[in-house]
Amino acid sequence: MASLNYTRGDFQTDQEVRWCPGCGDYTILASVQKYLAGADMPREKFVFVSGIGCAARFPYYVNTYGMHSIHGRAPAVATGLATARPDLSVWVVGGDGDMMSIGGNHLVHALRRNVNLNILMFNNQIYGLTKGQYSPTSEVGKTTKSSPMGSIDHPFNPMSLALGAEATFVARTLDMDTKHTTEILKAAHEHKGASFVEIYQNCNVFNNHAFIALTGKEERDHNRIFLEHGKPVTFGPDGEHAVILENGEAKIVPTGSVDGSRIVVHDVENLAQAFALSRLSHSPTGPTPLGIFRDSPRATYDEAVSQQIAAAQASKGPGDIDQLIRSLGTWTVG
Amino acid sequence: MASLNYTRGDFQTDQEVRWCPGCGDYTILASVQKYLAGADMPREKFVFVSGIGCAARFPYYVNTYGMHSIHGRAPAVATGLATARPDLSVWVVGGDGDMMSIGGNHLVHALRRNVNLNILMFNNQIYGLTKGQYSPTSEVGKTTKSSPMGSIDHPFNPMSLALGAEATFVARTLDMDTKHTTEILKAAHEHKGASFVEIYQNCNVFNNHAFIALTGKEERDHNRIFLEHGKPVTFGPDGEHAVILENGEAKIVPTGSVDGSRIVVHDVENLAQAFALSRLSHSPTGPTPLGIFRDSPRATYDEAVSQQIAAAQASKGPGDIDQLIRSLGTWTVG
Amino acid sequence: MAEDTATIDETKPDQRNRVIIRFAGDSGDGMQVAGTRFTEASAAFGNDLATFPSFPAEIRAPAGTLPGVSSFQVQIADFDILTPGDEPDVLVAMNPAALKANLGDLRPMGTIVVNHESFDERNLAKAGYESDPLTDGSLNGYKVIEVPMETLTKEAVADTGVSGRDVLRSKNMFALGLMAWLFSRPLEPTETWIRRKFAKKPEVVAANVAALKAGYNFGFTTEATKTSVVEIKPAELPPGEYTTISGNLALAWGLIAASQAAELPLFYGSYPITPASDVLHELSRHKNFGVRTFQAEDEIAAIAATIGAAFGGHLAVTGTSGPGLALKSEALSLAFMTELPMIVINVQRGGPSTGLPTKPEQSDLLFAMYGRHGESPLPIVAAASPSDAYEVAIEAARLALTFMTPVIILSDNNVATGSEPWRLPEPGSLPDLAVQFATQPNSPDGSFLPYLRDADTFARQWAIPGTAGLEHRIGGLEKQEVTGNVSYDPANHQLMTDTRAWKVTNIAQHIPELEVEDPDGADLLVIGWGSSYPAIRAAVQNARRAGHNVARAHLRYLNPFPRNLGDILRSYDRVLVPELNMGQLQRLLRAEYLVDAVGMHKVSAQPFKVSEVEQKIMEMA
Amino acid sequence: MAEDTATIDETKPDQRNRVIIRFAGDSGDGMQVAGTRFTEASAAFGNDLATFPSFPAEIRAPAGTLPGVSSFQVQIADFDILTPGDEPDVLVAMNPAALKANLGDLRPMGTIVVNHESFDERNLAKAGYESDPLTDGSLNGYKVIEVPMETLTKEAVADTGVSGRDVLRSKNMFALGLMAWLFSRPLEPTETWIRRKFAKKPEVVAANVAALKAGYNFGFTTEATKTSVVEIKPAELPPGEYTTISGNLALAWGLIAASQAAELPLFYGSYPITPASDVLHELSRHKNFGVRTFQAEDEIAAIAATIGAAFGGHLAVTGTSGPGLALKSEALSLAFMTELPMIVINVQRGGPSTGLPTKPEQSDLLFAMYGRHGESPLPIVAAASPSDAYEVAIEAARLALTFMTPVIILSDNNVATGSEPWRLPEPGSLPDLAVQFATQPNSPDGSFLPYLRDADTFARQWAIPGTAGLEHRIGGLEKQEVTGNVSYDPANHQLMTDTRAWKVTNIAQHIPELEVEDPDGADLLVIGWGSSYPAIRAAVQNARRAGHNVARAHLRYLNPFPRNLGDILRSYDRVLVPELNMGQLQRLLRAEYLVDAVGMHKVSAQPFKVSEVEQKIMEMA
Ligand SMILES: Cc1ncc(C[n+]2csc(CCOP(=O)(O)OP(=O)(O)O)c2C)c(N)n1
Ligand SMILES: Cc1ncc(C[n+]2csc(CCOP(=O)(O)OP(=O)(O)O)c2C)c(N)n1
Ligand code: SF4
Ligand code: SF4
Ligand SMILES: [Mg+2]
Ligand SMILES: [Mg+2]
Repeated sequence: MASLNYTRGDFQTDQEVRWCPGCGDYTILASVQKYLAGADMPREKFVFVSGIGCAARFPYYVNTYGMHSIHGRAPAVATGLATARPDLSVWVVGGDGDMMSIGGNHLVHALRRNVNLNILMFNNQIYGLTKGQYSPTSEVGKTTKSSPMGSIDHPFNPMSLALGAEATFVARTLDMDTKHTTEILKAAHEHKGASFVEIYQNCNVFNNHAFIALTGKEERDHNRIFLEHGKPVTFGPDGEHAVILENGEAKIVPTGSVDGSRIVVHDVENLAQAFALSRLSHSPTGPTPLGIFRDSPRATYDEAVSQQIAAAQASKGPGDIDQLIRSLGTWTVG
Repeated sequence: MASLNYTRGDFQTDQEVRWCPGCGDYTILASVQKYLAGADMPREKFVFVSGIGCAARFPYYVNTYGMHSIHGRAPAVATGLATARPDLSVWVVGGDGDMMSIGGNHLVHALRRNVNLNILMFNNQIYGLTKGQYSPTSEVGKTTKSSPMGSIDHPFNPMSLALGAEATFVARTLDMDTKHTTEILKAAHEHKGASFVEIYQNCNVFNNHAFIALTGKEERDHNRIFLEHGKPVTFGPDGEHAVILENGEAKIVPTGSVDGSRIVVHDVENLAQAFALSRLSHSPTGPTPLGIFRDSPRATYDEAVSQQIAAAQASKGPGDIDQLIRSLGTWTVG
Repeated sequence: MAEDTATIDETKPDQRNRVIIRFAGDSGDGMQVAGTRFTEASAAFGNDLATFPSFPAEIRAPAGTLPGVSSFQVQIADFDILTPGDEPDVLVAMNPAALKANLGDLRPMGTIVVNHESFDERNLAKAGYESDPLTDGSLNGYKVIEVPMETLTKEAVADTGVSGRDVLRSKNMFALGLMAWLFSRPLEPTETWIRRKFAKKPEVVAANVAALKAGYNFGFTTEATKTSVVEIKPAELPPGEYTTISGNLALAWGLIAASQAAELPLFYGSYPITPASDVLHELSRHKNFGVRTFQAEDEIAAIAATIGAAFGGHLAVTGTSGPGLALKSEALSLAFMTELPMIVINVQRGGPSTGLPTKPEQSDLLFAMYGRHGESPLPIVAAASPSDAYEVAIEAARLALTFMTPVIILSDNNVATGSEPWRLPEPGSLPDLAVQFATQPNSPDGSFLPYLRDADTFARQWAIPGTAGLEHRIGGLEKQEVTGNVSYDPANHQLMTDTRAWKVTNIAQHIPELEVEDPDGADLLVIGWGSSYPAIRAAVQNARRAGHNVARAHLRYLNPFPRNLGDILRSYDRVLVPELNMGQLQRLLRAEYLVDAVGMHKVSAQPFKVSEVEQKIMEMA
Repeated sequence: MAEDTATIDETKPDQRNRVIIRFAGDSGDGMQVAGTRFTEASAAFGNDLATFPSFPAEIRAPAGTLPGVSSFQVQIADFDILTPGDEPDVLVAMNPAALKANLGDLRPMGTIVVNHESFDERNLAKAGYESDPLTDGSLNGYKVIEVPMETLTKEAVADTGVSGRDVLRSKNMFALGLMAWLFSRPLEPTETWIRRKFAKKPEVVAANVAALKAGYNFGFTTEATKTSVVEIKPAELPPGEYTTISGNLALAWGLIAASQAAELPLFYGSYPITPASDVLHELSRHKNFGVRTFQAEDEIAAIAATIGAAFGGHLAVTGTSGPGLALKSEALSLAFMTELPMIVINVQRGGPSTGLPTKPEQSDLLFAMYGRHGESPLPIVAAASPSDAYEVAIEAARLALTFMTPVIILSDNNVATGSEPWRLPEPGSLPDLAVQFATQPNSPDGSFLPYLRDADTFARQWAIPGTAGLEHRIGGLEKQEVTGNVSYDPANHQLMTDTRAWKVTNIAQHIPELEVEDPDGADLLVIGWGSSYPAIRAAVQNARRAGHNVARAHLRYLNPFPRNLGDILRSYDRVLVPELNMGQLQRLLRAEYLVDAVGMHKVSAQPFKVSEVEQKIMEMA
């Protein structure tokens, strides 16, 4: 496809990548660089904006334009950039603390406004850079430096929160599954408007094996529920588990135990159903949906801004400063 | 009931109430004062914390303890107070801008932590105090001082957002309907944990008639969908409209047109269904659910804090500073 | 009146504060009563007054028509006056006819308090309006306060027992109450009068008092402010084409002008806050200039988005008031570190905390100077008057774009809501602020070095996303000189800190020297900044007339200071620094130049009175 | 070493920076190599060194056992040394046996870098540990950096082609890399060595280099810091009971002590940030003292919650570093306005923006002074050394509770992560900070007046929710004196502004006068604040030994200044102010007292070296 034949190398920088060996961030970086190389878009059109955290070091390693901004503010910085420059492809990268703790408000506002951004949240369910405190996605009871007796904060379910904010594109993937990650990156990039992608990312130093249920050889096939538009939601090595709705709630049942017609057929345009599916898991310790929960079109913020400008210019003309400053009426002396 | 026989007057202050005549805030103030008088709780136990805005002037008019804090931070101030003083009944009051714009993050975090607060959001879908700019709940296309060509911000649906944040108590009521307001206040107060109550409030100066569909003599009976736990969701003067679920989505149908068993039976413990119901309306211009969407128990933050302290004291004893500073081992000179 | 300093005629230094108000409505609207009551309340306040009532010629002019309009004008001043004045500063218009009949007299930029509920088709027609003046833009030249007086009055008197025609009778009291808020008149005298007058009818008393208070509270609740206007006789102005402008408008227009001069689209990220909101409102009306306004979720998002837009190559601006500037502090430090050009506007109000949102104060100067963690000096310019705000906006843009740095503009309530005649720049006289984005690699090896600096300005190059071959990353961690890579090298941190500081210090070489007005070799220098300008200037002139030798200077640049400031200060025996704070510029001057600058401090929700400054000068001269 | 100022022996002013490091592991772990390489790299760095290798006695001691432990100790200094030193400051322990065998020698508060993956049952047993020292609290007295060295090394060398036993062989290079980060050693010498040594085996070269860099990057990525320790010979300390304490621990304990002294529960609202996080970590471990720690969603929520807790009657504290203080600015202004007692801790780091998170700097002083909109002066105290932080915390609490005001504590990276011997206060010697909550109405008419003030301290009363009859409302709008009702009255705003300022100024009457150390009547005064204390003190002593007369003073109180400071400054011809910023205290002194204080400025990610301060003193003495 790519008429611009980039290789991954074109998207690598001369900066030494400084994550811990084995950190899930490496895998994600590779997936993103590979995707960009094949995205058939001039490199200079890409901008990566991040906050602060291990994940947020990301822009230094991607040879595009980038800003390593401040903790939590990346979605807001990116909103300004995307609004000013609708011609760019603006990506936001940050950790679960960066985006859901200090940056939670900017995130939900960027989602509701549907600014044309691709937001990647590397969720390792921990504060990595500050050496291991619990985060807004850490499970209750987690003992960390700041919660020696166990965390008492009920965590967010990022999918539920994003859907509650009416994000138009909501998806989840896994660092290890580079193929799936790439599919999701592609869909997110192609979606016009705010795309929110949660990427489960293993922090092998401060929260190792957090996602073992989805990555472990034995466990993974039993726990990965892949959501595919138009397909019935079943999973398990032999599709032996199925998801049905009961009073609007998603339930897992043995596939055989119910009439096939009762099995949920995934519909990325159905917000309520997507929300129900997001409730199937909380912390990813059991069966967990992966894939695109929602992908539904809505006017984007940056487009609307440009349209109003165009409309104003069409009706009033380009604007003349000398006229403007005289618009309140003038009088002459001498 | 009330063994403490307060009257509304006991909860009024000597400060002149300074909202615009006819402002919905007056009605809400009255409802709250009346409820408090009958709540059978010593007046000094109540604390009202607010941010900034017309709504946020509330504490000055309620003769309890109160703090008129700063814009958007009331839920955080209240979190600290409730955590330090679980013996108090802490109420948070603010407008849609105060709580969903600048204060959005503190709100969702207070909700997920389930801090024992009663949060009242007066939603007039406008910035009143600053004289009429659109707010995060204003409808798209609204022309205001800051959106002369119409707002392009897709608004939040406060119920959906709160449910997405897994609030344990989520309800909506209407300034004019004092009876309903009082019921909701009571339920919110009785709920242990964070109670989020959206109160549609008419700003007759900058956004008059925003809720006419729910208050107008002709319209209201056709548009108010009262949610009651355990009851089928029907509405209309003669209950001629009913709500059913189709692939998890709530739909309004003629009551007669469907088998009664298909009509949604409201269940305040069913999060997914509550979310589906929250999607029935966006801006309250048509049929709109009112009442308690969700009321489901979960450990509260302040309790958990106290429990850990109790546990620590039980296991380690009350704590002795002289021992603590020697706990790393000491050595003696001379 | 005290709030009205701007109404000092600088060309007649002996003149004092004055304002002219006209109540106009249908003959049935009780405007004569409202006017008289306002007059009485002011008299009780110790003002000098002159009034001018005017009634419909015909005894029974049809309601709502021009002939039916009745009005009452009063001029109030803190000095002897003889006439009710010519052009009202404030017009209360109860219906379309009242507006139409009186608008012609209202001074440019004057304030109109209008009962917009009366502007229905019928009344508009009766008044002979083809289109609704409230919406067709024909009132752009004025500050309009729209009030639904009928609804609010009805609601206010609802429980007082009055009914029928009596209900709306109290409308005039509502209007009176609102004026009392705007001009800080006491309500008591009027209340007493009402009680006496309607002693027989308790419900009427209740209704009128309720309406009166409702009007006052409406002003309070909605943080209502009026524009105050500087009166200058044409004869005393230099020849030229003039308009009358308020500070917030001038600021907005100056930004648009700057974006035209720089040939960059304008991005304005802001969150509403009194008294800065009008800049957002005004800019949002001019999308045809390519202006993008972003109403953010809070002030942090506003400045963050502005940083994003600056990175994207726009003339990026964020505006707020004190509490908002506090929230921007951390992100402003990032903007400083990334050395992107942008403008941060702080329209100061009474602090601390929520403070006195509608009152003037200059108490954010030290905050602007030092309100960031770490060593992060920024250029600061301040507007001296409404029209000056236009120039200041353009100059701030010049500094930001030339030196690749955020620049802080300090305005305040007086400048923002005050108005004055403005001699318009010649058409086509915009300065050339055109910028050169980087288009080529700037290193031998063909790579782009984001922190390679211009030898003269120390500015780094502005390479915007979308430019092939110049891909680079910036951020908040300390970075290596030239390459901009993250660097923990000790020596580099010192070097970068010195360079960033030097870049700002060096701006002193690129701004005009300070001019001192010292006609007759004085020993005393009075120096000020921002909106205390008119009061200081008038006071100095008065002092000179009184035979004292006084020098005067005004600082537009607060950081860096003009390069000759030290010499100037040292050349005077005494230096007086009047400011609406507890001595902030004073501290800066003392620390920088070790001169024993004497402060004149005031934070009492009011601008300086000419007389108080004058008196202080007398003491020191 | 430069990072290690704290290792100045103040009692032997001629002594300089030094540190002792011991690498310990199984004989198979390559500790000798790691040690030698570190030594070489340091030599290349121009340090003086002395080393002490120690091998297992038995040739074939079983792996993982105590006899099998091999270690290499090196002392590095920037002055001549003769011995490898006694107690290591840092111990690298590759397995339980290595830890057990060497822990005894490690100095109190020393740093342990441990490969925690080797702490499985088998190895613990072999080493003769009953319980896991990493979890049973027996290492509380040390700064432990747990590193999964095996996983990380495996991962690091994954693509280098090495396999089998060779994989983990590179572990020692990982350890070496991490030490290189902690002590800012260059990696190059080691890399060169590796390439030469394994020239024949490219994959081994690749593996070792990869591991080396991985170790270095691990330090970088996780913002790893070590504790630096002040060595003081027992003989030179005043008699008493001692422990060795780091600044963050001392701060945490001081807060607990203060809450005990005040008989108030402690509330700590914070959001993690380097280098302040350890205060949160430590406090969260002491819930049995009734301590409530709240890890907020951000710094704004942290201080907001702290304000709520203060309103509720707790000893409320919030702690952060520069960027976090910036975010707290607006809320701190509310705390100031509501006049609630609380403590705000700022553990300063290298700024601006994200800056240099792990490096020391004193560049937030002016920010602490002026970092709020409006006129909002706050008391500021600073910690001079790790143990001083304990006292400072208690003193800050005293001021907050006595004067009903927020108080800012300035600490910094040096104080926070440095350690020193601390002479423990006598058991039961806590001061009495007990507070009296209001319990009764304080007005004749039986109402409660929240802003009625104490005549001596100007403090208002603290009436906490739950107290019947004292219901009241506070907030951020300006309020009427005494009643606390919202007030727009001009005179009242001036009065309240003056009162709030005066309340802080007046604290000078309630703190000790400044003491000057001036043995022999000097003309030159060297004055400092915060963590530059040890360097200044040592430098002054050196200068005196060199025969110069130099006076020295240290400011714990930055606002208000001690009441005698002006007289002191004026009594010296020359005043030198060394600080790790570009002259912030210097500016305050100049503005306040008009003395020509000379600054000595440094922001290069390092504390002062005694020698540089000494030299500057020589120049001026
Ligand atoms: C204003 C501010 N507050 C706090 C910090 C400290 N800090 C840096 S990153 C971070 C959170 C890191 O967690 P996350 O966002 O999940 O990223 P990760 O390191 O896990 O990838 C914190 C608290 C900061 N840099 N700035
Ligand atoms: C930090 C800060 N930013 C902005 C403001 C200005 N401001 C005060 S209230 C408000 C919003 C009011 O709207 P809402 O919260 O909906 O309350 P309402 O007046 O409608 O009841 C704004 C923007 C402020 N006081 N402080
Ligand atoms: S700390 Fe965790 S998240 Fe950060 S780089 Fe290391 S492994 Fe990755
Ligand atoms: S502006 Fe609107 S919300 Fe505010 S007091 Fe008036 S009517 Fe109520
Ligand atoms: Mg994380
Ligand atoms: Mg509102």
